[in-house]
Amino acid sequence: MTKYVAKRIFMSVLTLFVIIFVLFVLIRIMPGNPFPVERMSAEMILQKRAELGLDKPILIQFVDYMSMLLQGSFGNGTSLYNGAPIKPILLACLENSFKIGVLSILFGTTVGLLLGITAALNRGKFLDGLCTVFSILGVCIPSYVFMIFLQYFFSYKIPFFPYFFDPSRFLFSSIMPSLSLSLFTVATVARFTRNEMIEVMNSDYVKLAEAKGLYGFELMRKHVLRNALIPVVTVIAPLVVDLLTGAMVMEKIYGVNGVGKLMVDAISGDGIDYNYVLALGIVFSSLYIGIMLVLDILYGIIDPRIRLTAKETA
Amino acid sequence: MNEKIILSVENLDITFRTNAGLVHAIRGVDFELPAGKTLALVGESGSGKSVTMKAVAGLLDDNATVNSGKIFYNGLDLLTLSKRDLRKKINGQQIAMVFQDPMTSLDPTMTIGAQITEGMLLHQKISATDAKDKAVELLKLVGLNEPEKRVKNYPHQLSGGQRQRVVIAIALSCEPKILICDEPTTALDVTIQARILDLIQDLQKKMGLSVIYITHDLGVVAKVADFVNVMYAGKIIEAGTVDEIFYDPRHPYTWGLLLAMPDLDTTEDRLYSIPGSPPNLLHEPIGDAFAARNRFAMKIDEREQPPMFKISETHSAATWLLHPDAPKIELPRELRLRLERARKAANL
Amino acid sequence: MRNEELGIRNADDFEFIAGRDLNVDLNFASQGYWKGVAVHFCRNKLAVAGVIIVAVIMLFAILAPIVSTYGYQEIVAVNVDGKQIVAKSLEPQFAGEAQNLFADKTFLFGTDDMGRDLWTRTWFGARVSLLIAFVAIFIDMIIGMSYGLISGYFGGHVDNIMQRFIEIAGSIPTLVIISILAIFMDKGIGLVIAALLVTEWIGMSKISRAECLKLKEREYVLASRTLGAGSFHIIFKQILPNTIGPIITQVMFSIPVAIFTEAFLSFVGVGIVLPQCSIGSLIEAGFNNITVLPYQILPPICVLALLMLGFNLIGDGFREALAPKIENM
Amino acid sequence: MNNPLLKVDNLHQHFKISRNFTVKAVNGVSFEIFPGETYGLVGESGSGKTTIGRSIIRLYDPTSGEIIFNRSKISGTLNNKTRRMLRKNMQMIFQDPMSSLNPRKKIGDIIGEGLDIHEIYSDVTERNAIIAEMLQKVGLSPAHAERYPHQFSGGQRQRAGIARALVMKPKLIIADECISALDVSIQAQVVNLMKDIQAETQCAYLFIAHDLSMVKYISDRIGVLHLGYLVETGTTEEIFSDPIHPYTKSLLSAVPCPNPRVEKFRRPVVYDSSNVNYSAATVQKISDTHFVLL
Repeated sequence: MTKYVAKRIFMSVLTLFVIIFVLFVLIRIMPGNPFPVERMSAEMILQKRAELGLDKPILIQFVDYMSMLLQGSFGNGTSLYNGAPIKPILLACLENSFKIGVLSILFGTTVGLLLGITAALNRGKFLDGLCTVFSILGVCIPSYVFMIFLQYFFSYKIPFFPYFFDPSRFLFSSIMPSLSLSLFTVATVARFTRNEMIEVMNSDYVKLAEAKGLYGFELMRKHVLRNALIPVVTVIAPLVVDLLTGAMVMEKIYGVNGVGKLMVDAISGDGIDYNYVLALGIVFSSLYIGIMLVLDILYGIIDPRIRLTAKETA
Repeated sequence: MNEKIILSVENLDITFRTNAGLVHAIRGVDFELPAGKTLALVGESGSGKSVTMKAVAGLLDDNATVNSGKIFYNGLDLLTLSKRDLRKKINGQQIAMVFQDPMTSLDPTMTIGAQITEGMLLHQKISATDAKDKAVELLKLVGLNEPEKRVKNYPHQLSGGQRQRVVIAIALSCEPKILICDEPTTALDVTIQARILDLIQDLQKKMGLSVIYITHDLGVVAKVADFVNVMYAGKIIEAGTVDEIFYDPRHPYTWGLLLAMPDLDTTEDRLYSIPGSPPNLLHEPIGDAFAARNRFAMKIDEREQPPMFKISETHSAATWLLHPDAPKIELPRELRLRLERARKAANL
Repeated sequence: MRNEELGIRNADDFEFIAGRDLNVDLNFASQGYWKGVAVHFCRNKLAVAGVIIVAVIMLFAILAPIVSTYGYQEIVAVNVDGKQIVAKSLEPQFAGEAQNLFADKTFLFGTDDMGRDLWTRTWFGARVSLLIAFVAIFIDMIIGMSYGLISGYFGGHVDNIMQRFIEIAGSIPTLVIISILAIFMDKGIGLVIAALLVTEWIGMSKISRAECLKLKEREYVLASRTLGAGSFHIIFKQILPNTIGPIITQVMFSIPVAIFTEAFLSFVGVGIVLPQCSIGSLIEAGFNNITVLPYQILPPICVLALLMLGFNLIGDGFREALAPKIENM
Repeated sequence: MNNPLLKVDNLHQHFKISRNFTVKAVNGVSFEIFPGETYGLVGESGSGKTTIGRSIIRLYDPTSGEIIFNRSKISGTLNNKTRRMLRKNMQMIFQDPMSSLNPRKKIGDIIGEGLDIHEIYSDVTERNAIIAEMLQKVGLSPAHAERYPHQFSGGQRQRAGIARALVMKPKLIIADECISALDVSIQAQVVNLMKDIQAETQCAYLFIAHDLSMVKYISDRIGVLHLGYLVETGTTEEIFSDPIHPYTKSLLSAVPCPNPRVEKFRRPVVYDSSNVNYSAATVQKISDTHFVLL
């Protein structure tokens, strides 16, 4: 098990390193000029380049950047446009996004699991049909359609919830954003759970457990749920990533100052702020790889087939 | 027969819903199992032998419908019981089952020990430590080495033969009266197969079990069975004691089955074989389902299903050849020689 | 037993059937593969509904912009003397007041805030979105399939290297990839297609590799090798036809993802640029006016939702038709 | 005796699983097959019998040892001429009738694949005629050429598999557990078909199986495999009436005999394989044809 975890951690760090390197190189070698040309003279640009170390060979720039990154700052730590430091802004945005994200993941998986289990237990009956229709709609209709409608009806027509996100009333104002963001998670988890449950319920070992005399809740608890839920862990990782994408739209609609909005601002404005793109790229990738790593290890812990490899016990 | 009948199945009829349509898998099956004896249900894949036994154990899949029939266990019709009562009173304690594939019939996330003690803790007033001791004892009984260590193992840490022993230990854990073995050895090597069969026979003697074997291997049947029922296309087509089936078979299909497996003295140039392939029960045949492959098929076979003709108190077969008006046929030469040889070897 | 008891009436009952050749086995089991899939698919009402939805929308997307009165760029406005005038596009000399018309006889979906016919623009947008999705997913399918088949078939070091690459490429969040692309490319259709190309092929290649690994150990592939077939023949003649089913399913699920990605990119402002339009850009325009002119957002959002629903239903139907084991015996 | 058709000499087949784990599936196996005879290879699962078949037909590259087939060396790197000869003259019948036919191809095209690859026919009419004749030979109807494998039962498919091998008119057919996945009543059909074909074409079989009674019935000579070693080989008569190796004895004793009065009193001989070390054993000659690894 320790070997498994160590191997996973090593692979994740390596992957992250490669990604940072690729991001860095891509951003540095790209054509065009990283500065708003119309507002700067040629000397200013040259001066600025030297100041930022952009005239050095690319590998040395990378080593410099990495050492700064390890000390906890993103390169020279400022926006190319307004010179504002990146880190505090990023941290503040990250906090908002993170809170809403965690809320919607928690809500999404819980409700999704419940729906999926209900559907599987009532297979072929009305409840199953209802859950299926709901999960199909949830998967098919993009979350931002829900967001727009929820916002229009519950914040505009019936102004119960705040129209825009307000960090000072965090819990109340994040209900709508996180709810609409979690619908896709609910639907996906529900659908996957249902199919896994049905497959497990048809398996030989559940038949054997029934032959032992187990039935109803006992059977579900001891044999079906455990085996069906282990694979569900694997769909959560990609869902978290989808959440990041969804967050971009959600933050635009609800006016949340989050990392998604930061990224949109960095790429959709007149020019592109490379320092931001790089910093955000690193943050997104680390988040993703970190979550994958945690889920991988979690998977190893709950599944004895990985926890105890044949070699260790033979 | 004056033994006590522990299990009797009457006119069982089952259909399955499949994507392709309704499959009439069991078309009226009757048999009896005397207490303490071994019954073998023989037939090829798709003949309905596993489905029949799943019906007996109350483990039919959701898409199966029992159209008619009764399954009496000690006078109690199991088909009238609710699923809850069936699990609570019958499964495990009265009727236990060993499945075909040892690789998939154990829960991968649970230790061997937990899976064995589960049934005991459910049905018997027994403490967890006592149950664990008993699990170790059971593993010893089924011949697994280092049972104390094995109870802590997970299924993936055992080999196929070891897993099948665990499955047998699970089946025996609540001291059932009837043990149903669904092809318990097909997934295993011959040498292990022989040991598992011996094991089940020894346990049967020790515990007074009644055993039903589902198999297509006549070697296995010869070794373990007291009574044999041959199934074809969802029906029992010949039933008798093991001696009657092996030394005096009457149904052409049984002939084919017997001769398809050469004994160690077979020297004939050709094996006697049944031509063609089994029918697809999606399109239920009219008349005798075996007619299309029967060298001795008569015109009536195409119109009407043969009833079970009684040959002796214990022996009967469903073929029109046994009808008093049917022409007498000469047994195929291979069969005659084979039966003579078999009788001689058995000193009959 | 007597005859009457058994109900036997025919005189020839106990004659052997003559003239049969038992050695030719004419028994057969089931229908052909694709026919079975088709039958199963058609029996699935939801899947058929999906096909109808997608077909209708595609029909409109192809025909509506051709037959409608106004072009997608044409601006309808009222000039000073209250007469309706039409301009080919935004022209500086254009004088008059743009109408914000709610649905009437000439404008089924109304007009947008510039006075352009929403009916035409919606279907034109759907056409752009569908085109982007089809082109991108088709290329993805080719790339992903070849990559997966090669990686799976040759195995060993080739597979190892190719899989490490996928692992790393797959660990970069889509958003990061898009932002890098946004640095290199101008906004517009090209960017959206590029983003889809970079991200969606990975799923395809994973599926075809998994299928290939499973299939290459099948005995018919071994049989082909013992007959002397080369790698090319085995990959394309033996393995590929058997991966088509899962790949089609994946394509059906990827198309809505592509449509969604386009809509999402255009919505956040890095996708389609005006006066071009797509579903996403129409939703964005509608969203900006939602409190004033809420009807504007309805048509594109409905088309988007219906398209995604339709393709997902088709995908589901395919998946179930190809793997009918869940409902089977 | 005439020249052997196939001579396997000291064949080793190892598979490297990871840096420090190698599976030694076959260890120094030697045997010969003469034209027109059937050599049975028996052993339990994991004994290496399937691996031997696949190494001989070069689905695997043998780790070491020499294989001579039809007077050419077919181990090591193959040149084009030898490869062509091997692919034409040695064919295989597979175990699982459900997976041995490509579900997307018509039966006719499956049988004709070898013809297509080696361009054995002059025109399409000739090709179709060969296929139709082959179908008839294996008890199917020429009309079946247009059907897909899904439309057949297990026995029919196995016959199509035999037709695919036969169409090349091979000198040696490796039958890898080709009846063990079939229903009992179908096994006899297939074995009869194989015997008929041998009588007609004089091809040799390497019959790989775990079912000793069928091996005894069909084989002229038998090799017994255990843990990748050939522990005993001899004529069928020698193996069955005079088994020397304890493993052979245990295997023979475990064969179920379809005769209840006899079978009920037989007890299998137990062979404890946990401490055996075959690598130290040497081959003992019992007779010209009978060898034991002791």
